[in-house]
Amino acid sequence: MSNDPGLMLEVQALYTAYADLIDEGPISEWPSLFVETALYKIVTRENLARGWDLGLMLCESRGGIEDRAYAIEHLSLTIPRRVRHLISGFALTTNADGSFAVTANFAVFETIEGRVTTTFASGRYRDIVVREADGKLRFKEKISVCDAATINNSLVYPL
Amino acid sequence: MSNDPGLMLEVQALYTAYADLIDEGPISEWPSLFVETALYKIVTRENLARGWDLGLMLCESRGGIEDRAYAIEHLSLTIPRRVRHLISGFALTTNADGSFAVTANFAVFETIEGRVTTTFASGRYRDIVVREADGKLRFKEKISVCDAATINNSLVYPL
Amino acid sequence: MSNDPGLMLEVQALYTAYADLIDEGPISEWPSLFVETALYKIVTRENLARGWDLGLMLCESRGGIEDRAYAIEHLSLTIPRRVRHLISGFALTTNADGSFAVTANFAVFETIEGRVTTTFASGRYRDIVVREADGKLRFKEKISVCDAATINNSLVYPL
Amino acid sequence: MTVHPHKWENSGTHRVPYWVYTDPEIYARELAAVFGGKSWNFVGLEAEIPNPGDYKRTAIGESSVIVVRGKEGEINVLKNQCAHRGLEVCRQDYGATRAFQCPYHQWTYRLDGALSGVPFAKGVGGHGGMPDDFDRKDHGLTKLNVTTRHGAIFASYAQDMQPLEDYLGDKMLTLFDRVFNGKPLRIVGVSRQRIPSNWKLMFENIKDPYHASLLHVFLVTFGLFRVDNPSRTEMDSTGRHSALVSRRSTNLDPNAATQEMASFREKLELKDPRLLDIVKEFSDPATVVMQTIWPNLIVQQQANTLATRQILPAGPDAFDLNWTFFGYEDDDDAMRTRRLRHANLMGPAGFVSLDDSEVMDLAQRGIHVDPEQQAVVEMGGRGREDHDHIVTETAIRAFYGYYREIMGL
Amino acid sequence: MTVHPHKWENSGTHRVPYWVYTDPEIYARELAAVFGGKSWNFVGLEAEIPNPGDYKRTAIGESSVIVVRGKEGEINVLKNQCAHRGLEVCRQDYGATRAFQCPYHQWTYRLDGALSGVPFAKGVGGHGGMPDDFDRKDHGLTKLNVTTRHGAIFASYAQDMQPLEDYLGDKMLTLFDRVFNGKPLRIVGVSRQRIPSNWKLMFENIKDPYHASLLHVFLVTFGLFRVDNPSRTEMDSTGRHSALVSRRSTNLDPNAATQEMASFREKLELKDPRLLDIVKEFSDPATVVMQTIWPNLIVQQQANTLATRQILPAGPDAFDLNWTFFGYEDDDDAMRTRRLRHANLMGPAGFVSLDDSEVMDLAQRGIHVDPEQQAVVEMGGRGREDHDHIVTETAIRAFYGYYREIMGL
Amino acid sequence: MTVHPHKWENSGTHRVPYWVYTDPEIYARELAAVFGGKSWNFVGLEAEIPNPGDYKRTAIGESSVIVVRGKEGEINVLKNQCAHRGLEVCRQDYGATRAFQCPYHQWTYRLDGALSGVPFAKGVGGHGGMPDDFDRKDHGLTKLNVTTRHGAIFASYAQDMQPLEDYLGDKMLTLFDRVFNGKPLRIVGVSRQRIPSNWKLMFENIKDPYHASLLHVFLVTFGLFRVDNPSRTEMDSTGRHSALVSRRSTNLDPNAATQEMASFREKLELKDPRLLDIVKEFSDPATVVMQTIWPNLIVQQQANTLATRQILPAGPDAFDLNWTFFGYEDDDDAMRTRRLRHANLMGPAGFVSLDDSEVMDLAQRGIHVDPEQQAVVEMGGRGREDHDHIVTETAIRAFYGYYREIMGL
Ligand code: FES
Ligand code: FES
Ligand code: FES
Ligand SMILES: [Fe+3]
Ligand SMILES: [Fe+3]
Ligand SMILES: [Fe+3]
Repeated sequence: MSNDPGLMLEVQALYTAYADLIDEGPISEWPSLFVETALYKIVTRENLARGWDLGLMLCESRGGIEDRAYAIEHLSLTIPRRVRHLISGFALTTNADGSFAVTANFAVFETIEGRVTTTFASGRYRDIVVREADGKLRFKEKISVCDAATINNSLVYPL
Repeated sequence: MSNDPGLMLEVQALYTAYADLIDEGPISEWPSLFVETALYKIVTRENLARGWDLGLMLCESRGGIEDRAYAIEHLSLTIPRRVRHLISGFALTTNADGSFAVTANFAVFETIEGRVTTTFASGRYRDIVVREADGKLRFKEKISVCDAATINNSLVYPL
Repeated sequence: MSNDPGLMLEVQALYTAYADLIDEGPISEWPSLFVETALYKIVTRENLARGWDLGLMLCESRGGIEDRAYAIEHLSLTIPRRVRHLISGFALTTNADGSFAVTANFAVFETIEGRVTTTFASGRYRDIVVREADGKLRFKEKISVCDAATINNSLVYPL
Repeated sequence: MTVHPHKWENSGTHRVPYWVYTDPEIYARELAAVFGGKSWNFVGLEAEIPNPGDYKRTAIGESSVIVVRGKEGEINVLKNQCAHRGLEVCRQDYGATRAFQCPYHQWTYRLDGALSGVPFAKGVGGHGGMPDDFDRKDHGLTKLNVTTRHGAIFASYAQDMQPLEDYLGDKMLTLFDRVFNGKPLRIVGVSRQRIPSNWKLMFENIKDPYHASLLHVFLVTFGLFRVDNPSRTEMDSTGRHSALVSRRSTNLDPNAATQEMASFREKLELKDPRLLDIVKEFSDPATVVMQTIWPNLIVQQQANTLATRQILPAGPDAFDLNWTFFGYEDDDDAMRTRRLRHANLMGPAGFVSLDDSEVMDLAQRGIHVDPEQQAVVEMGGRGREDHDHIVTETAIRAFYGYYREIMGL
Repeated sequence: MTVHPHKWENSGTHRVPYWVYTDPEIYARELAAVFGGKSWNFVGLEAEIPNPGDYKRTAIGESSVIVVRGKEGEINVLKNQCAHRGLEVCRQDYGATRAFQCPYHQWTYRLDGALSGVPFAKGVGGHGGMPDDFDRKDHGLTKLNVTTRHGAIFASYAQDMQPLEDYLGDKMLTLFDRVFNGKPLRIVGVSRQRIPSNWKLMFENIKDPYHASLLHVFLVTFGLFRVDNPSRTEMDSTGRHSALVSRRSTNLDPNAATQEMASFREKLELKDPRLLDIVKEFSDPATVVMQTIWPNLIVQQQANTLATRQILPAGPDAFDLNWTFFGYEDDDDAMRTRRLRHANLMGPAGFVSLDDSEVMDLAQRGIHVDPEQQAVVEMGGRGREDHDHIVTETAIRAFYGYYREIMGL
Repeated sequence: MTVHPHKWENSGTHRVPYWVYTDPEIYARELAAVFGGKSWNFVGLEAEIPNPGDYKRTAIGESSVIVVRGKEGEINVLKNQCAHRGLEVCRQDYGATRAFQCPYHQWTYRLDGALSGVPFAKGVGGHGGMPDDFDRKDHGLTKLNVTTRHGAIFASYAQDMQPLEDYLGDKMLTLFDRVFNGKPLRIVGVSRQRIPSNWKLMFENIKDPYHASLLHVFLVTFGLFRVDNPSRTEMDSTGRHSALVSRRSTNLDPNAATQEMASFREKLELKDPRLLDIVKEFSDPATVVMQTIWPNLIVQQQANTLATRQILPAGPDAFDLNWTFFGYEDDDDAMRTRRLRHANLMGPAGFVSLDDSEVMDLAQRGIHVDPEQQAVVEMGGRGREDHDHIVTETAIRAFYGYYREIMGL
């Protein structure tokens, strides 16, 4: 467990950027938080527990993440909505290769236009964060584990 | 983006005091977290997006904030309730004038006496924090942006 | 109010471990976060306000906490579920005896197998944390104050 | 749970059975007879949709409708239900568009609801398509009957409606024109509340002026409203509409009416008095006018805050209250700022209206304690005539007179 | 969704049709016939409201009521519905007051429900006011029929109730007086659960003592309860009330009954044994007495934890269970601490009762799988007589005997 | 709220009254007549429960059932309702067990539902126990009628069902066997959605192939599906089942059909093209086959993603959609990876199906705007015959033909 406040602050800033680019936008900049070869995946705890690989979203590169971001903004038919991320309980350990294994809990609230705010999902991040040449921290791997097996209708935005 | 852990801790302490004085009370001390000329405003994302200035609450000075706090405690007829703030995702930048622009996400839960706890609101803080002569950080401007356009009945306490 | 980032980070790590051992398990290791003579208690705000000592859970030693953890895992008949803790708003003060008085807000979400995620409880921690001989921080006293008087059916896991 | 349908026993309206607020059958009939019947439903202000193509989504009763300004600047109100297979064609609360296109199969409707486009109507490569006798003219969005006055928009499912002016009647029209005086309006903002009570309790709250002097400590303490202010309570000839008109008095004996008021605080002063720096803006002496217009509108003028409150029922136990705060185009900056400040009195966090939303919550819960009991509505007697004071519930009695007629109760 | 009303086919009660737990019509009739009928509903303990003016808010069936100690120390139970326009006049779960004042128009009620104040009753400056023939005496808060015994409070909508003692009958009265023995009570605390099952399943859970030896691994493992403990199952003459009485045995063959128990762990020991340091506090040999009193009370004595459990139905699919843990004024510190420790067995997180709330959740869901099926309630035969053991469901059969009578099923 | 029961006026099915999607009475009849009637309900894939004792929990209509592989490898479908007092004996979504033991009194059932254990059946120490004539044979878990084909499992409440092959009919059987070709299946994963619309709208969505070319910008943009692709729409003889079969064309004039499509983007290219690297895996030229099987199954083959979609109604206004993505045991690593990638098209976040779940939400809301209106289902005429193209709603008309028969509407 790291107890370097500066590093933890920097890591938390990455997660804040992650949430803000989804919650406040622009979603088009959200992919910039991932490394070129990043893996992004949303899984349900059920599939994880049953040993099934299916992801609700699966992106195997930043390009794939950009495709998803583009589709959300330009291709999908969606009822306008806004999501809001609350994230707490960061734990950080340093891997042999110098990358950081980071976990945290999340709760996501959804507000669909004309409706009230609801609890959309809770779950856990199991991520790998690396520092790239430009000195910036980015996600090498981000796995969002959703506690519920059932999604309330559509999963429009990343968790 | 600041990466001064001490400063961030100090700022977060201000938000903790803000939440605690609303959630645990005494609400009468809540105004002390604002500067004399502070602006406090609760707006819905809808009004913001439509370019309408209306606030659900609007206080243009600490005095106005004290009037609100007094009314909540002594003048309004309310069904007894308690709110609970969860706040995460702090981002801090320093403005030219040395003040700090701070954003964060919030979720507020409401528990009305005799009823169960519900998700009351989610949203975003868009604030300006300054350090005053006494060395304390205070809100110069606090804008709580509520994600939902519809409030679940009464908005008794500040968000 | 402490403004030692290193200490605050260490304290928050204790709370993260607390939440993770409940949310992700193994619950059998959860008692290791408490000192031998620890007091663990879940109370409702109602009982607190009415001056009644009743706890929804009451453990007067680490042994008692281990009994509770064992019962949850091996003795109780429960419908499988997962809880998820979000914790924010840490405030830390140092007591005369060198122990730390820590408060924070929590929200707990529940996901019962085959059902959707719901807001289970919100409330407040009123704790005493101490550093033991092995240099580790542990709970000497942990009081979880639940905002609602009514529990949504069963309180299986600690708050 | 009603084993046999409810019957309103007594002949008068000074007793109101509580099941009119709880019975699902009664509520279903209200949707048809009150909101779906011969009534002018308020749907918004022209200033919300100033330009051709501007639209807003709202509802009449529980039915979603689109209010849109047409190419020629006229206003159309359309049922938000695709003529093909029923989708809400409009999925936003507001916006601007050239046409409404249903996302499912892209049937496209003009701003007047006429069906202008049906993809593949003639098939593709000789395959499929709509039947030859399919006529787009028969498949537009249902258009409601619309009328406007001085910037306020009303719609009705009934085509044979009397003119709004006759619908309001002289007395109510005069008061309506007091605020809607023809000057261009300016939107200050909207707020929306989901209130857990029956929609009729919102009307009763306004039609019962005397509660204000007892419930609203804030109002009374700062002399914005007192039962001993010179005032009157008026209805139209049918009793469905009503108005409270009151004048703020300069120096009243603080002990007169307020002595009956539990929580009166004489000494109170605002730390930021700008909240109540009020200027006279209407020619008449009235300082407060609260008008209720059947079946879903409240027009509020209190201090310098002007607002419409639209009532949208949501089952017997809840309704949405949509507030639209407004001013006039020619408001100067001081007045614009003033209206924003005075808005603190109203809405879900209003120093005044907060008391009302809480009270309505308590009312619906209390009514459920025993729906076979009845309200005692006898302040100011048992009649339904106008009064030159506000120590009366006459407007509520008048309201239920018309209600019983419409509902056949 | 029931197209035609349900009918209970067989004549006995050893088969219970599942629609009694799901049908909204049945539930509506229960509110009237069971809770609103000739029954003494438990509403609390005197110790909760020791002084004049002390009150608590609770409910009978789904109807909110106020339980308040009057000026002379007497106890009043009042419908929580303002006589004016229906508000819940009491909006707090508990408190102390001199009078109940409705916030809306400040009608004020004395602690006995009598209407003592009506603002502006005579009008203001000659304007308005209530009709001359308006008599405050006719407009108080509805007062229920109340009785108490040794600190327990019961109320009824029926005025012509038999005395509580006769209502309980000798056998039940004796057991009731065992815990409510006249010694002043001391409140330890309350806990409240919203349980997602029909209210009758809570009674069945207690009236079925044998489940304890199978479901409650904790109980059995620590010998707090075993099916082979000397025990008996008793009812009053009507079958509506019942009691399980059991005695903890010193050394029983662990293989006797427990062998049938899937998850028995002989070796288990508590790391903190104080949880179960039990002292004998009643003169008789019984160590566990669980009594159910029609229509909404369970009296629990298990180890040194004493509690009332009040049942508040909330629709066919849910009920609130309000636990009030108590002791005696003369408990010494050791006993006070002990009661707090033993409370770990009960409530929403109880080492024992947690199993029950989970099981009731599963029961209601399972029942919905096919409401046209029926429960098989034949353990210990098909009769409804007392048994000198607990390997029986006789108390459930007796309960439904009385239930069918009351419900006309 | 329906005062008198609804009646389907016109004789055809080219107009569908909206109350079939909203009326609770209609819904209740559907549970009995459609899901509880003479239908083969899909309940899962054998590959989900490969070994004896493996089980999953699912539902037919709203009724929870257990699908479990028995000792001999056979498959049993059991009502999830304890024969004693009704608990859900299975409280997990999946698992493996030797027997099902109800937690309440530990009645134990074999994997075929037979009741194998009843604790204390003979009493304890001569006390209590079940009546002598109690026969465990009469108290098992209700066993449903089960059939399987090539790894797919179906169950029915009706015992006198025709064989699945006849139930499907030749045309549908051939297409069913195309994907379920007898090769061992491999589960890729499951996803579950709670969709806020009536269950029938899910079938309409699939039975209406032409929406895809208009709604799904993603599909069309990348040429995965176009209305001008060679395709056909087929039904079985009853009209209850249907299939869309389409072939992806190499070079089509982009302006042909797409010109009618509002949001077509010709130039678009994926940054990570692996998402759509598709390989041909079936012998026939078809690239998309979407089959709907009465009353609750959709079989999807799109690109290299194969899935069953099970429909579980949850009241008139909602249903759960359970997706099971699968492949074949003999898939090589490349294909396994490919199926995971293509799964991005489907499920709650699917590049394609996301549009559909949003549209269904809008449909249910729009339908509620006026349930007395009706859908116009006339694309491709008013008949119910097969079409050698997909510019048609014929499969919807055919569906409602059978639906009216079954429902007696
Ligand atoms: S439903 Fe609107 S176009 Fe088909
Ligand atoms: S409603 Fe209680 S005083 Fe008017
Ligand atoms: S209810 Fe299943 S064993 Fe008793
Ligand atoms: Fe008011
Ligand atoms: Fe039990
Ligand atoms: Fe589609």
